[in-house]
Amino acid sequence: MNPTIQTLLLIQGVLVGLLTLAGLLVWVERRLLALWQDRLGPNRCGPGGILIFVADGIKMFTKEDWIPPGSDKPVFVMAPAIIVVTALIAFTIIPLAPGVSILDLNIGILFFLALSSMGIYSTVLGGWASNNKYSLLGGLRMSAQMFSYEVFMGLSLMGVVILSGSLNLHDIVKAQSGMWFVVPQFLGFLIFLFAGLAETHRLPFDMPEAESELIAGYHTEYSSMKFGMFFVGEYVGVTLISAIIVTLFFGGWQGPLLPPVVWFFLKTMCFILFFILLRAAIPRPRFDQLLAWGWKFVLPVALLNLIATGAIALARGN
Amino acid sequence: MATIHIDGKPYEADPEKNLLQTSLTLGFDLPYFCWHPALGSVGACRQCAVRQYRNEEDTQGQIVMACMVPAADGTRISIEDEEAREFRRSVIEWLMVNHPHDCAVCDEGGECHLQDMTVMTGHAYRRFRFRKRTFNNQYLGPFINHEMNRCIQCYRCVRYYKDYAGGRDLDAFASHNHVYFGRSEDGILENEFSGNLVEVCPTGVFTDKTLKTHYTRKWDLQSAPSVCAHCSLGCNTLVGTRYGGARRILNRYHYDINGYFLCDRGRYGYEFVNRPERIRHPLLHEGAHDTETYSKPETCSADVALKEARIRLRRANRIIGIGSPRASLESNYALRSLVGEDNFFNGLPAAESHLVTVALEILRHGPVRSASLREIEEADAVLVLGEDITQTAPRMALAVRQSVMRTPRETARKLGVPAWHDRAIRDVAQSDRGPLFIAAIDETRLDDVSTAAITRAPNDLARFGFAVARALHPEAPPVDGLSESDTTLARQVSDALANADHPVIITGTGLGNEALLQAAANVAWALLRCEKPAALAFVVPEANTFGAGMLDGRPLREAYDAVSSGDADTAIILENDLYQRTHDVDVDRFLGGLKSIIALDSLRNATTDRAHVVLPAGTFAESDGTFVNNETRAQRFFQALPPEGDIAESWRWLGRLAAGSAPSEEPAWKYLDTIIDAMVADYPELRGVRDAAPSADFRSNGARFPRSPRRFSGRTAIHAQFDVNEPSPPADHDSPLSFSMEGSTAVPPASLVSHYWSPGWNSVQALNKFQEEVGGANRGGPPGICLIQPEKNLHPFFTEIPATFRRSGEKFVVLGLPHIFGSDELSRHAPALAERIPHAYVTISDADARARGVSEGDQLVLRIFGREHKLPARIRPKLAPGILGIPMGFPGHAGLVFPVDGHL
Amino acid sequence: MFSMLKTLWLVFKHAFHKRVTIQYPEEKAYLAPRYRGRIVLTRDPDGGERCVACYLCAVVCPVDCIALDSAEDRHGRRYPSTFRINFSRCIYCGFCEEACPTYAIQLVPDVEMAEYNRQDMVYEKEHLLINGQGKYHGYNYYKVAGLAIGGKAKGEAENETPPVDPKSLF
Amino acid sequence: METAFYIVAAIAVLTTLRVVTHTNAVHALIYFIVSLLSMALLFYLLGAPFVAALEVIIYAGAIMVLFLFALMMLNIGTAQDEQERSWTRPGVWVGPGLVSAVLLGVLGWVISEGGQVRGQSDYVAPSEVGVALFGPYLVAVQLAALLLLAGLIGASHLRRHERRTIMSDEPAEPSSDRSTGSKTGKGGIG
Repeated sequence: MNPTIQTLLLIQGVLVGLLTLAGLLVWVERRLLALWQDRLGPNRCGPGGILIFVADGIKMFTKEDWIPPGSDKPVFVMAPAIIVVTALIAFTIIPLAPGVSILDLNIGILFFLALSSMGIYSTVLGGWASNNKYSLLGGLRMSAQMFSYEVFMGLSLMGVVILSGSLNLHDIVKAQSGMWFVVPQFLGFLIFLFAGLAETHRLPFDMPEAESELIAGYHTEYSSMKFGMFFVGEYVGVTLISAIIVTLFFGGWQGPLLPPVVWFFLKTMCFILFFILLRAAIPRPRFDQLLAWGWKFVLPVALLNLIATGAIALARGN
Repeated sequence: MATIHIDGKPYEADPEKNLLQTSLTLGFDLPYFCWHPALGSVGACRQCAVRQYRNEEDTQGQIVMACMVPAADGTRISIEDEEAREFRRSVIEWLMVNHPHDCAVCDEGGECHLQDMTVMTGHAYRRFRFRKRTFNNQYLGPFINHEMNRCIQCYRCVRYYKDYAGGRDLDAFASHNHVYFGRSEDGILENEFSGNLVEVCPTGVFTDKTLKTHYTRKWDLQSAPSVCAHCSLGCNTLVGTRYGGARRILNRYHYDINGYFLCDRGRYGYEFVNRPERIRHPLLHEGAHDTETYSKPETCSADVALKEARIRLRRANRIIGIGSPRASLESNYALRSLVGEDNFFNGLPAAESHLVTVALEILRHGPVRSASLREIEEADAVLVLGEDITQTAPRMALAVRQSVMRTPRETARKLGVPAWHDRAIRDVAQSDRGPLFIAAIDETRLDDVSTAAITRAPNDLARFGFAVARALHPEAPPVDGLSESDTTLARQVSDALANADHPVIITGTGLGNEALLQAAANVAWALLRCEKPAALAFVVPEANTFGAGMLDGRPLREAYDAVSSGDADTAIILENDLYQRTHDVDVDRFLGGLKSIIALDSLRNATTDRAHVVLPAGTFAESDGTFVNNETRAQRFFQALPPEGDIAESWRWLGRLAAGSAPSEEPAWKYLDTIIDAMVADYPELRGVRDAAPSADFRSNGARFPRSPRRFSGRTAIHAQFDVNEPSPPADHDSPLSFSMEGSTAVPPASLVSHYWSPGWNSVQALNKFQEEVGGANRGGPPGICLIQPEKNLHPFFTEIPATFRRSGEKFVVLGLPHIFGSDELSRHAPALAERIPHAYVTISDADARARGVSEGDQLVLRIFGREHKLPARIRPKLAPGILGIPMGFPGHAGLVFPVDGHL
Repeated sequence: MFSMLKTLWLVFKHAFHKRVTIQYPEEKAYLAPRYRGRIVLTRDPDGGERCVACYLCAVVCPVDCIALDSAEDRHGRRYPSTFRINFSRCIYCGFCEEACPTYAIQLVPDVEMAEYNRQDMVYEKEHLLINGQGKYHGYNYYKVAGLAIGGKAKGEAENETPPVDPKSLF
Repeated sequence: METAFYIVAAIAVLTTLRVVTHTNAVHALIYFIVSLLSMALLFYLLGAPFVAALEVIIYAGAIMVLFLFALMMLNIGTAQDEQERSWTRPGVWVGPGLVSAVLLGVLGWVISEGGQVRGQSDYVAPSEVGVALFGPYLVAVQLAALLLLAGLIGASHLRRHERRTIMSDEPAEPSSDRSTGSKTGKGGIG
């Protein structure tokens, strides 16, 4: 097959797969939350309520698309697009199976970091453009939160880079054939987990939207599909972070018996479920606690981890 | 000023007042029933008990009734004293023993003084488990509902009705716990002021019967301050509305005018607002006068009506505007500026217009003040010249009735009886009454308290007035040929007036006699020349007669002439039924001569039936505007109802009419304040109108004053049958009031008070909190501004004394007899009031009746202008021979301008 | 940190607990007899309307969702000529029931009042009035109130003496 | 690749122009981000993917977010817009325009003299960048770090100073100028 067509098909597959997954995650999350709260959750629409995401989609497409007067219109419209676009683009570098990824980039990790830092603009600008004080506060929180956690998100990954000696994700996965990096880089994994949560502003780190304080934060004024894009962007983001964790720390597609893609999918799903469990169980910290925790605890630990890893690597003499 | 100590704290007090009044003024919540600021104290209910101490050392003290103890310097009392409280609580428990469990179906519920006092004293549970005493109720006429079970024997009703209002048919019967307040048998309460029993009774024995037919609790009545539209006195009222209709009228305290009381016409005449004959939509009347049988008018939208009216105005050769004494000052002014000065007519027949001008000129150029009702109440000598004020200005009659107590009160004061001690004063006074002289064509309802009452023909009444003036001052013109007895009486009157400190002369336009006004002016001027601060009170027929007069319109006659000369072909008729003003032949000729008639009115009448375009005008309840009362006091009335559908104030319609055809074109005046500004700019004399009430941008703490009481209910359901989404309340750009329950909770300026309520005081007695001192002036001063202030320089006496009345042959002079119920054009439509309208009749003197063999009740045929009126005869012994009287404004002879000549 | 892990574990364990959800339209929850649901207007034991249009329910309603207008029949008995409750505003607080001096207005355990059209939530008197006494049996307001109405003259209510003749002295 | 380069370069120039000319600070910043992104693309096209990624992460990501953060904290209203507009009147452009024209001339001269853009990229590995920074350019890097540190301390100092002045300027008592409420006299229902 023509490699171009092959790539296009892959793109198509990833795109459709991801968006379907994001939709399904809506249902999965609700059912799981209900499960952990002794409820039933959505169970009316389709078998086991699975078609709820179709209903949600229809609802979102048909709702009134409201742009508040006084908002910064172009920025307001642009903001939700950014989060979906960046999250989707970041997926191009995820190795789904040996040699199978849309882009085989030699600076894969950096590419991911760059795009995740771009994704922040969505919430920050959305919050600003709404011309609403709660939204603005949400946007401000997002920028502060992101700025804090992105620093050690990068640092936490450097341990993996040192161990694998490459920024290429395929190489990193291959480097884990002996042992998953989660073992030597357990600290790095934990830090990345925190940072990933903060970056995707998932609970318990969802301060930018904190319903109890900011109504809905940056997306207070959003409705219809613009809100839907924030919604989809969040689930794609969760999937992305899970996929990256699997790739960097849990051996990516590697696994016995089953085909690599299945292994990759199963591992990713595990982390997605873990994220949902976190949401069900952990309360939201205060915003200043979050920042203090980041700067005063996680950053030093990340630096220590980096230094230790570098020292060990040097001591082993590359 | 005295210092009194209440619960150990010193307070400034007026020693002329009693302790109860003082405590209430100071803001203490002291319960009371039998005391009323206008009725004084009798100490009957034992409710206002406090402990009084002799001096600082006295710890024992004694329980006294606060209403019976003066607030003398150094008085020490305790309101909070445990025993006094227990006393008050047990008194109310006894009062409640026989009080039925029917608050839920009692019209007083929610505004009941008894409820308030029960809560205030803390009597929360009834321990009485025995059988309750009951009474049968009486039918008391269409105004008052009687429910005797609820009575707590405070005696306020009989004290008001008999002692204050001079009624004879309500009394206390039986004894001990059977005391019964009512008539000796079922029947209509005769007194013209019976309606005040509703407010005087502290509980639900006497309730408003018209309210009962469309009952609404006080907390649900959206109210606005208004001015009574039914006579020239301008009594202040509160109009309560609900569900788009007026539901009742309550007295709005005005220190200088109505005080605590209204007449029954003012209180019950409001129901015309809700009548089916109301014009609620514009009407188009094609070919109204092409065919003799009038086509049925068709309702149309406001735009269509305005378009049609504008087309007609554009086609017109000359447009004349006919104003009205019952329309507001603003509406008359709007019409005047729409048609121009030369084309504006004040809507009054020539004779009346002339009388109004004469009265205004006397006030403008004479040095004599116009007396307020408060001044009349406090006058110590009153001369009523020619006017039957009980019928034309009823509330003034009540004031005159109080004035006769002024001299006995003075006697009592010299004996050391304080002014509030009602029982003692009446004991001192016995049948002693101050000087009150009534000169009228027939007996009047005030004769029972008068010193002397004479009945003469109108000219002779004027002559009598001139004679009094002459007796007072030698410069006044002499009256020749007066009878001996009249000369003696004139001397007696002049002595009484000259000896008084505050003499008041009352006259009016009711008899259509210019000389009467001049005679009254002469008496007043003569008194002023004797250094007496005499005041003059004119009574004019309608709410805004003086206002219409002050806009210098010309009389109706000239409008008729303008049409008959072929000059004018289009007329705008403002709230004026010409068939009530002038003879129908004239009106027919006038209306027939017009190409286009545009009428604005609130009720359908003979004139609107002939108009090509009828625009629905708001009544007093739906309008903002200003009336000028009989003392030239400009007072503002406000919308109590947001106008429904197309109804709007006349001045608003006229503004739209003036705006031209383009829909974008703004009316000349959009808001009340803009038209008032325009009017004041045109008429410097009306300057005071602007200050009669605060302008629309007035705010208290940044908020408007709410029209609805704070506990207004049903907001989210009241319109829900039309649309479940609640409409926003109507905006009001014309006044500082809002159609809502939200707004300032401060006490508003008196002209903006829309309901009386204060925490713990749900009844009308909450009024105490709206006065500078209880029973005193309104907080922030009484509303309204007197437009005409007297000049200092003395005016020369009028010298034209009319000839004495001589009957010429078989001709009779027919006079109009005003009726409190029936003569007023609007209130006649109120169903309750209509029940009280007598059948038309003709009065004839004893001598004439005997000469013609007429006996009481015989059908007489009276020919006036060649038309025959068949009326039953009433023989009046005191009426002058040669004079007949027929009731004014009654159907069948509505348009007659009195006096007229008639033949039997 | 440990507590968070414990929390995670505890929450996870809930996945195996019994569900508390009741599948509503198929299964119905138990509602106590005094549950505050739909509002009805009841009748007295004689079949007459209990409501005397005293407006107390309207004034006590915190959301102002009750509007009524009173009228009187030929015999002086007062009743509401219209009685409207906007159930789309009602918060089922039961204040109206507490305020009612005649036990006329009562809340019954009926909660199935959802409508597709909000306008259908506006109930008029004919929708509210039932042919029964509701929760309070045997009570008849006019039997204890002093007012004379058709069928009951003065002095015929409970605990009342016959009317006094005011023309006698004792 | 040539076409891509020129397109990206054009975007970079245009967006940078908009950064300077735009009166809305946030919009200008967004243009700045786009400009930085196109710079990163230029780096990539020129064979320095590592630098490109760093450009995006550090400049477009972190620093610009900080800028945005600061801007959003400022209450920029229409008054500032007006001020901005007055600053960007045509007359203001003369000086910068002249300087830019000179620069353009120099650029043209350099290109015509044989200076050339490298069309085809050579891959520059991350390690090479690291080695370059910590080798020949060590002093420059340290100096830059010092400069940044100085800036950091300076900002911190200014902030402290500001806070102290704010505290000392605070009035001792709340303003006694209350709005004139309605007079609630004795026993009134204020």
